[in-house]
Amino acid sequence: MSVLPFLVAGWILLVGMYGMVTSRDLVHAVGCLAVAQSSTYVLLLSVGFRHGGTAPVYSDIPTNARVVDPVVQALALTDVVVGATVTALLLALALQLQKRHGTVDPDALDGLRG
Amino acid sequence: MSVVDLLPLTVAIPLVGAALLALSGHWIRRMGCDILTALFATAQAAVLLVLWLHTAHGSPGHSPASWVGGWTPHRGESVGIVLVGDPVGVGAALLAALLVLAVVAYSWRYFDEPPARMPGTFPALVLLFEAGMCGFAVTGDLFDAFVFFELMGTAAYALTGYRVEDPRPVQGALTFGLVNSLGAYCSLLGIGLLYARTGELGMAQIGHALGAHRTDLLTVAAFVLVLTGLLVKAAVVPFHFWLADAHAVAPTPVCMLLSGVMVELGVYGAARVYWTVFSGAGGIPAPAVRGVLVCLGVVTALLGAVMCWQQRHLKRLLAFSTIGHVGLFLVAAALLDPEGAAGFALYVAGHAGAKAALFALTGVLLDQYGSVDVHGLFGRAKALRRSVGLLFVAGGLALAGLPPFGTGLGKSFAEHAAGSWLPVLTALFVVVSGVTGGAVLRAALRMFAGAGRRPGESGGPQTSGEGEEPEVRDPGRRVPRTMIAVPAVLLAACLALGLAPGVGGVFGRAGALFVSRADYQAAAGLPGPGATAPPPPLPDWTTAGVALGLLSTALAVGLAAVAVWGPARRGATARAARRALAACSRTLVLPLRGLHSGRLGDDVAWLGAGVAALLGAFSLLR
Amino acid sequence: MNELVILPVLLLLAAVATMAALARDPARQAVVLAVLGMVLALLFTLLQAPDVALSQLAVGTAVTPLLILLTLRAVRRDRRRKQAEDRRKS
Amino acid sequence: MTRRARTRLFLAAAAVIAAVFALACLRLPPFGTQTHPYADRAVEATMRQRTANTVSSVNFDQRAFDTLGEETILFAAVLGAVGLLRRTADERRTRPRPVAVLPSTRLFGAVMLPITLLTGVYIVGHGQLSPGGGFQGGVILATGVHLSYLAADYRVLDRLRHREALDRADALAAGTFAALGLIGLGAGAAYLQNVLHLGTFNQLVSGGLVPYINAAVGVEVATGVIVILAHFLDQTEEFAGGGKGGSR
Repeated sequence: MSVLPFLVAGWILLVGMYGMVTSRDLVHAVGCLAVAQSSTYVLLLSVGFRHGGTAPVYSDIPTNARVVDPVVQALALTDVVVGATVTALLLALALQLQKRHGTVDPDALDGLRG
Repeated sequence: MSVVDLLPLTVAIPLVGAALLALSGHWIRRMGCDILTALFATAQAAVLLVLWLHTAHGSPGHSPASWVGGWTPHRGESVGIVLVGDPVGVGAALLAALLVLAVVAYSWRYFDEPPARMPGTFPALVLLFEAGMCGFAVTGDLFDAFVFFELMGTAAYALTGYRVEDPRPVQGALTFGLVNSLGAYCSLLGIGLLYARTGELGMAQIGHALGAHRTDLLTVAAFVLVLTGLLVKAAVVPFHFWLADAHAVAPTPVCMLLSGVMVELGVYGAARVYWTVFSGAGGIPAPAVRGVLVCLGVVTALLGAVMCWQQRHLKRLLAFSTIGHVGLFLVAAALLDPEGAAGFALYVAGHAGAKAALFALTGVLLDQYGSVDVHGLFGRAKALRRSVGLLFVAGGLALAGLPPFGTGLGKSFAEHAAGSWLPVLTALFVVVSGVTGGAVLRAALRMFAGAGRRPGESGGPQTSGEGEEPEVRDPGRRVPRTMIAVPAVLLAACLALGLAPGVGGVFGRAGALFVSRADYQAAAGLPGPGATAPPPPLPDWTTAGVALGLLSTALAVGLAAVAVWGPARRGATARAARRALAACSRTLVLPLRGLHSGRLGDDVAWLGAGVAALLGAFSLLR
Repeated sequence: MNELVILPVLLLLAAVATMAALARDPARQAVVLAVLGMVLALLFTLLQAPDVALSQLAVGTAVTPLLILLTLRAVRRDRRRKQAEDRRKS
Repeated sequence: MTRRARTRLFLAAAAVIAAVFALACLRLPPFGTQTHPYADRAVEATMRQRTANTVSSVNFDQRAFDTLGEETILFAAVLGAVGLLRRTADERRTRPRPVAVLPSTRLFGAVMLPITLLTGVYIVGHGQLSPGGGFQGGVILATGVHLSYLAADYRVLDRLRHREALDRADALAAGTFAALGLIGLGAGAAYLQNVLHLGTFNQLVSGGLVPYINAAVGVEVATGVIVILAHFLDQTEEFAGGGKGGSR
């Protein structure tokens, strides 16, 4: 149990990468990138967890309560935003690729080689 | 408040500029957008110049630093983010700012047809790109570095794919975005591992806290993962596949920024992270880092040079020459000594001028002839021989390291440092700069002079530069003056960098501070010994440096001449040489070119292989 | 009590992530991604991170899958149009 | 590389990565450890800054520079997506067909729209006190607006979202965040320094600069997400033509 969350994070990264390697559709590859990214949230929040800690919001708990790490939560929050925006941008590119190239299959694109 | 408190402004100025452009672009039209962009780019460059003058000529004690939000440390501990103003960091930001200024001037009349509803989009993205690069260069906090790394990336993907009318930029930008983002997420995982071990995010603080632990597989995994994103950005083999695809197709002004400074920031980041985080107790031992990274650098440099020689697509040729030079930069930075760091910094600065100028001149060709294919342009650019041709040759010579260009001086520093560690590395510097410079000269001879035979069609996978969508709609127009003036100024700057007295002293000091862990820790508020003894200033030019610079230039000229006029030579020896070359090309070069398939799956698989190889190497050598 | 639930949620997360990466059809993948977003939000709640859970719920289950579905719809529309053009030509 | 060779290369690499990563995880402090030095300092600083939600304090005060970068990424992505999905010269705009909507759906939308918008505003507004904040509330606001797509049809939504105004609001909010930081410099302190009156702990206006930055982020996220969604919707509804058809 004490290492399982970290192992799960590593596993998610690798399956996300596997999806990208074998992808036949660039929209699908963007989705796999989003999967790979969720590994970072899992790792960060698991690192910040504290046994017996509550959420670090002091509006309804005493100010001396034991809380989990707020810093990693802030980092994960930033990370979520970054991931969403990058995904949107990449999807816009994939969409344009279909319109210009007529395909989103990475193995059918031969414009750039050698 | 002191001068160093201007550091956060290096992010805020371009950001406010971009917001104003997006806000008012609709009303102030093209001209207004250009003026506004120029204004903010100038302000940014001015601020960085002030900061650089403040930091480069020495301040008492340690390098200056600024805590954003005023969260100054209390007994070495803080909750805020520190920006460190050491000469190399501020210098990197200054280089980015100057190059952006050049790009703004260059694209003043570049895109004739901005998208109707939003003339401010392109310059706004350029300013955001600048904010990302400057923030990344000066931050002293690992997570903050990730954020600015992503900002740099996001703006760069959008800029690369900006010409949606042409299918290839979109493809290049998408691969660029996917691979770089994946690399960045690997870095973030590494940052998470470091946070778990040390409970800190500041680079100096993590480095300090690592000292309480032994070097184990966790340290190795964190180091390799953090390095992955940076090496992807730096396009080091085998993480380099995206680069040529993106640089070959991006709009010319964007190419200037990508090749001139963004890629080099990857090497800078890797070196910075090593020195501040992993160079002390509980980090990664120096011999392992030196061995592995110098090896990677050598492979990258050789691959870049070989692939560069093979290209007929001019932008792709320049892109592979960037890979070759990045290999040299990595070797210089990975020597882990002050002279190597000084050489790295100076070489990058000189290379930025030369490479940006060459891309800018390629933009002129694209503007005039609607093609960047060397074979297609054979002899067609004669009319531009006097202006563009001469500058192009000068750029090629600068790339080859001809004294007194700044590239030559940087190369001589790096060469000297590398040669005193392993003499054979001197040859690497000469060969790689010679081959890449030679490829540029060969292209110049063919395009501007129509020299030699018209090159025939070769087999194998390749990207021709035909059928490019012109970036401007009016191919018959005269070359705008700024499009010639900007590359001329860039080359002049490269020359000035090599001729200015005392360059060796300034860069020698910058290099020494860059590799001084004590200085960085003191700047970040940790108790410690602080300033180190000032290093002996490096000599500006040495006989050996000049001789090696001339040697690599001679190699470049010779290679170009042989390539252009060689095929027409008669005689048994010439025939035998041609046969040998053809055999060599079949067995070695063709498979190598085949690997550059431009396919996403291959790129990601190689990324995984690279991470695995680095993990294996550092686990064994730790 | 919370911490006992974390274990099965983690295993569920690993399974859903694997499904999302292996789903070959992008439209199906979008749906699995929405489920993945929900599982992540659940895990974050258990890890006492309501802020992150909330944004993950908004982004992971709503915005990202929606964007993917919209992209697919535009891609399919474009594909149909190109096929129609090809047929007209031939 | 053939697809099979590529997959094999990756699987071999993945095996090595998995092995080293797993061994590295064994060296991590166990899950749920009590030692979090940075966290303890951050909580202490939060109390001094009188911000009840520690995460908001870290995001908008202690590490506000990260958030500035993050919002800039959002801004860049919005600009980039708008630029990439622009109507090119070879595309023409078609009017979408009006779609019949069931009365019950319309009622659902009419009821849900104000509720979601209110929830969004509440979540933005209470960011410094309770879980939530500019980002989460902004996304909810943006999604709320798109409920009208379900409820009515695309043309209603189009009227609801004034493109140029939203674009500009997004830029304005991004610029405001950067400019708010200058208050600190102007007051002779550091950039983004929280020099405003801190207020009372656990009150709506507490934490000094935090609620203002929070509001700017809320506006930026809401408008940014709406603009992005709008451009993607356009692609499915409006544009036809363009492209060269097939690869070259």
